[in-house]
Amino acid sequence: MIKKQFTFFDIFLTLLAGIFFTFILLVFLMLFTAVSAGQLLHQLSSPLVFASIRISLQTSLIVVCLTFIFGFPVAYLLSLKTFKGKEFLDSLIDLPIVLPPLVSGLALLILFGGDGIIGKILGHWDIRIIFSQKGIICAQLFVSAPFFIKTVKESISAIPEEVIAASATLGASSFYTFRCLILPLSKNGILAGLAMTWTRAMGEFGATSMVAGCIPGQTETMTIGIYMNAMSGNLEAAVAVGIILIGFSFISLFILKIKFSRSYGYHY
Amino acid sequence: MIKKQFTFFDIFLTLLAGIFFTFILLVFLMLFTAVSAGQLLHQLSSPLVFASIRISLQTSLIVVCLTFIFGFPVAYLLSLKTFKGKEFLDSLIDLPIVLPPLVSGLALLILFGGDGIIGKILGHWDIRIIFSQKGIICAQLFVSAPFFIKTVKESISAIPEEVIAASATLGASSFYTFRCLILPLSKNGILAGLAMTWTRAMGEFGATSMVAGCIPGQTETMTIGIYMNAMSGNLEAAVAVGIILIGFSFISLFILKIKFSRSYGYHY
Amino acid sequence: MGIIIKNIYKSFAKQAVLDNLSLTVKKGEFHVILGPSGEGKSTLLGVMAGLIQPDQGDVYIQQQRVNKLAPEKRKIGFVFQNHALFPHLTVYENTAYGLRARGVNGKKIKKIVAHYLELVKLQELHDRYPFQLSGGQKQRTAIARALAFEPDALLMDEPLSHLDVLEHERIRDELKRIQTATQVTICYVTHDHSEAAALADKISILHNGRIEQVEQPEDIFYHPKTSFVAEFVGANNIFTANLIDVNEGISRFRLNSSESIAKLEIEAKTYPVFTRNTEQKLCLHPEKIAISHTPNGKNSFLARIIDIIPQGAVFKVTGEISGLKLRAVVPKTSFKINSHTEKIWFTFPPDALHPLCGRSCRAAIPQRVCKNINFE
Amino acid sequence: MGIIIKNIYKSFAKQAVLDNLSLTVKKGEFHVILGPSGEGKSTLLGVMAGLIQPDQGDVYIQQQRVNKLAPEKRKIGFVFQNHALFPHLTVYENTAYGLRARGVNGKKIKKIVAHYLELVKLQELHDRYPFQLSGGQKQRTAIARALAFEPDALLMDEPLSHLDVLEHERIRDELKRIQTATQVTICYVTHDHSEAAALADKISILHNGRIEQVEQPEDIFYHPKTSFVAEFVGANNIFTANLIDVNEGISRFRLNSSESIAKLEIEAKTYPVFTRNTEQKLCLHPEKIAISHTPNGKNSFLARIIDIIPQGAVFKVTGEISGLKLRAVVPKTSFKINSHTEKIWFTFPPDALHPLCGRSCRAAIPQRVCKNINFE
Repeated sequence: MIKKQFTFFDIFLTLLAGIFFTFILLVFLMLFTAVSAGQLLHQLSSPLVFASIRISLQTSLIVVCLTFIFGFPVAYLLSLKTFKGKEFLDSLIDLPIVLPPLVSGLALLILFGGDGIIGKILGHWDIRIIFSQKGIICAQLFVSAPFFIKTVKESISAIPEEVIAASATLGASSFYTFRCLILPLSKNGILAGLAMTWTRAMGEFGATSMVAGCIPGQTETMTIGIYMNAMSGNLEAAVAVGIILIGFSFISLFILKIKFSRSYGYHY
Repeated sequence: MIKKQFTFFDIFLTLLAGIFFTFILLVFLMLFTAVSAGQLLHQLSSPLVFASIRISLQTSLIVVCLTFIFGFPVAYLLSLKTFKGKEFLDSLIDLPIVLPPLVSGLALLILFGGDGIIGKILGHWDIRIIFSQKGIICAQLFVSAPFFIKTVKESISAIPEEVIAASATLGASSFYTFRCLILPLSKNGILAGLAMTWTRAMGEFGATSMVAGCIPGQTETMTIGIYMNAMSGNLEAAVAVGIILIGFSFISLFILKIKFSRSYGYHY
Repeated sequence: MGIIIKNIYKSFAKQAVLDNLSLTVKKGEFHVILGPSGEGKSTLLGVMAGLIQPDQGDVYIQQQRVNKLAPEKRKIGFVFQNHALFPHLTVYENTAYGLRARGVNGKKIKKIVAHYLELVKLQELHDRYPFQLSGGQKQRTAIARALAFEPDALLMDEPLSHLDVLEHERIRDELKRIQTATQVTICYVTHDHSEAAALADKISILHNGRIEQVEQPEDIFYHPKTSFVAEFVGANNIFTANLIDVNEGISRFRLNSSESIAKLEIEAKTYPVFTRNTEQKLCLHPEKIAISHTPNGKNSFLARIIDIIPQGAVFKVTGEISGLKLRAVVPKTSFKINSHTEKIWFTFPPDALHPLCGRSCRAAIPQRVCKNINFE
Repeated sequence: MGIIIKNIYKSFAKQAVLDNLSLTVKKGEFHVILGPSGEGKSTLLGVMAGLIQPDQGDVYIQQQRVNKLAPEKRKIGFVFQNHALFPHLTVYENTAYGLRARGVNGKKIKKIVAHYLELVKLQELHDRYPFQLSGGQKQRTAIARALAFEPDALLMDEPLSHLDVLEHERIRDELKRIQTATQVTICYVTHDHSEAAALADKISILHNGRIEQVEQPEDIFYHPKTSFVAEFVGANNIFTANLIDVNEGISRFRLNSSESIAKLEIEAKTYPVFTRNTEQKLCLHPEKIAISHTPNGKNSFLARIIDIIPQGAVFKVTGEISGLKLRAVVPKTSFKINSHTEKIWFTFPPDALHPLCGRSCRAAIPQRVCKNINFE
């Protein structure tokens, strides 16, 4: 478009937008001014902080694996098959996204608790989910898998119907089509979905804190660590862990951006 | 497609998907079995529960208004204007989505705290943000406004370039184009975005709990109430508030579905 | 024995798209299904390929009933409007896809693919990806891919509609050459009658969910049997007239008053279907009208010129004879334009006119009855 | 004085799209810019309308320099390829949009909109929404909308390319009628030469970012000046030959060996540009070749028939004369097909040939030099 003088209307909008951007930027920068590099290193050398990083990585990576194993079939069926009740199952996937994580955590607590349906059954074999890393994994899986499913579903649905029909008319079985067409064409969506799931699992607090409690060195994830430290007034420790967590998020965001920029354009 | 016998591959995928769906459905149903209708009513008549609902509604509705006032200009500028640094501002909007809410809350705590940049300034006029409803509003705005912005941005970007160019060649000023073209065509996106923001603000826990503390009757929102009750072993009260919260989420989800199903197809 | 479609019904959202449609595509034939957009041409191809399940009716391929057969078991090649190439595979790999999926061994694949890439003249581009190809090259790849596994028939869904004018013509001629070389059975769908004329051995006109006329191109264009076919293929001078006299094989008609102010009379060769006192629709192809500065025998009328459009080697001239519009297509060589000419003589021989089936054909009478009327 | 474009440059991603392009569209003229897809035709329209800022150069509308003027200040109507109707407004409201935006009063709007809806024959559909319209009706609405505020000129970007064949022809004829009725200046962009032939008062050929030839349709089609124009408009018999003799206004040429095995000799009317010992490109329009069963004077060659394609009122016949391919377009009336005919005589008069500018024209010499060569 031809560049033109900004109208009053444009200036008004720019002003409002400017206030908002300043707010977001200020909040973000605040984290990095609150703690010096020396303090940061000092905090990181504490065994409790180190343990919480280990627990977070451990649980979230298991969650990523489980998400792929259970989530991919869901995305595949929802995007390519037609069957009765498909719309219902589709809404079911939205449920963990719409529910506040805290409420999801509460429901998990009841389900796996000593009096819960599954809690009772597992109790017979002496398996405890609540206040253990297994509980953390369940909570994170529940809360973050839908993001993976939605991303992959979208990326499979983006493959034009004719392309899949072409594969069938060329004599490809549904497994051959899956292996040689669906999988390579949705690869980027899968990777992006996994990155999102991982970030979400690492940063999850509401559901995790409900199910896991906070046994230092055992169920204290990074987010729980931040909360505990902040509540007990140890802001420096909280910020130090927060910065590490942001670091992980950014790495994952970076992968996501790269992967999505290289996706296929079907209408070339 | 012609219906055909399910292959082994399809059965395998269906099995995995089935496990996942059962898990989600079980967790959700758990909430409604944990408390009877009588207990639910009893809990709701408690003045503290009632107060937390009032606080949640009050703060979240203010957040929705502020989101529209500040968020719409941002979405408008990012989707229609080209300027230097646009990509940077675009990523800045992703920041509150990528950051764990807990970490955002921590940053807000530092910013508005007695020693924070803004906290100090506001302190001179005796304005307290931390541990007040103002803090809750700031936290929810930071965390949920980006969802509105992204939805509206997408819905404005979906208006084909030629349609906007057509308006210009017909002699419409940028304000006329805004009022008679952009606004009516992005109406559904705006409503959907507001519904999402509201749901998110109501269900927010991490950032809110950091900034607000939990002063019953003053800063105890529904989510904070759930956490406090669950932690102190009062599961019934927690579930009761949780069910109300779910009710609100579903109303909002319903609005969202209806609005999005009626959006314009540009490539008719 | 090619493809046989018997009494197919298919509705979407309670709207009948294919309505008791039957069709035979013979082995080795280039069969074009011609019809307006959105009248179920693609649906028909989908039914043949097994991509769409008809509500009722049978599909036979090479004399085998394939109603329950999945598309991957049918040995039918399909070329889509949007080519539908696999974006992550090269031209070579796209072409080899059908062979690999069938487990053909590597050495044989190499030979077959090379052969078909040569046929469509893409040998040199074998390692390009679809996004690196022009529209025409993409469509060539799609053709090679569909031919490579040596299907029983090739279905093509408006494969040229997204190409620009130059590529359109080039690929069209290539396609005709490829069909002549391979003798593959082709069932080709289009809404463009000049495309159909250039390609078809046989043309079926699809309208309102059924086949309205099946014939060789010449017959479709110069002897359409219904008003719809006549309008659609451009034989768009249609008169409603009453027989007033028959004399030595020549019938005299008077045009209905709705057509022109003066009650014009025209002469036509007599057909067995002509009867007195019933309205008869007559069709006159624009190419059968001659134009001259002086009257020229029977059926010669002085017309006011409304419009002259040059089009390649011909002029499309529209003239008006007391309210009746006549459209003529005349070679440029036979007619000198002159901006001062206001009136000119339109002439057509009696045997240029032929009767149309009338309104009733399409609506109620099944297709067969209409076909059996003895026209000539 | 219409629209004047002077020395416009525009690149995208360092790729020059418009390269020192100049063009004059006279007031009241139907000016068609014809060129292949993706060669900057839309960019050129965008520059005229103010939607795209050129890197360099000037745009004048009605003698006013408008380089810095925003599109909404230019009084230029624009009809887009995808019609770009406002989906939330009715046909009436779409048409009224430009008037309302300009603050015209309600009563006047009603009158003007009614007038233009009548012009495009949409009075009855005035309260329909775009999604309820056919492709042709949408494009009519877009035309009414662009005309309603009485712009200085109307720019049209391939407005017919998304219509099906029947609607295409109908809207094209309507458009010509509307332009004749309103005398509005139209600058129309297309890649389809038959569309250009039917519509244009004047045609500009756009190629490689500049205008290669500007002339009336007849001259563009029968006297293309460069190989590119010749190929593009279908005058696709191009010979490379050397002058061997000049005699009484007739020049004898010998074809280069790259064209045919036997060194054929042809005779052409003499043009001033002909010189001995330099290669000359000669162009022969397919419509100027006659076909006969016996030789017929000068430039008569016996050709083996390669291909015959029927197309409306003509046949496109391709023949081969010892390696040289000749394409002829002959009226069906002048030529009886016979499947047994294998060889036939191709004849063209010496004045059917004319010289092309040669390769150098497009590459280095600016447009003006090429235009000044005295052809006739």
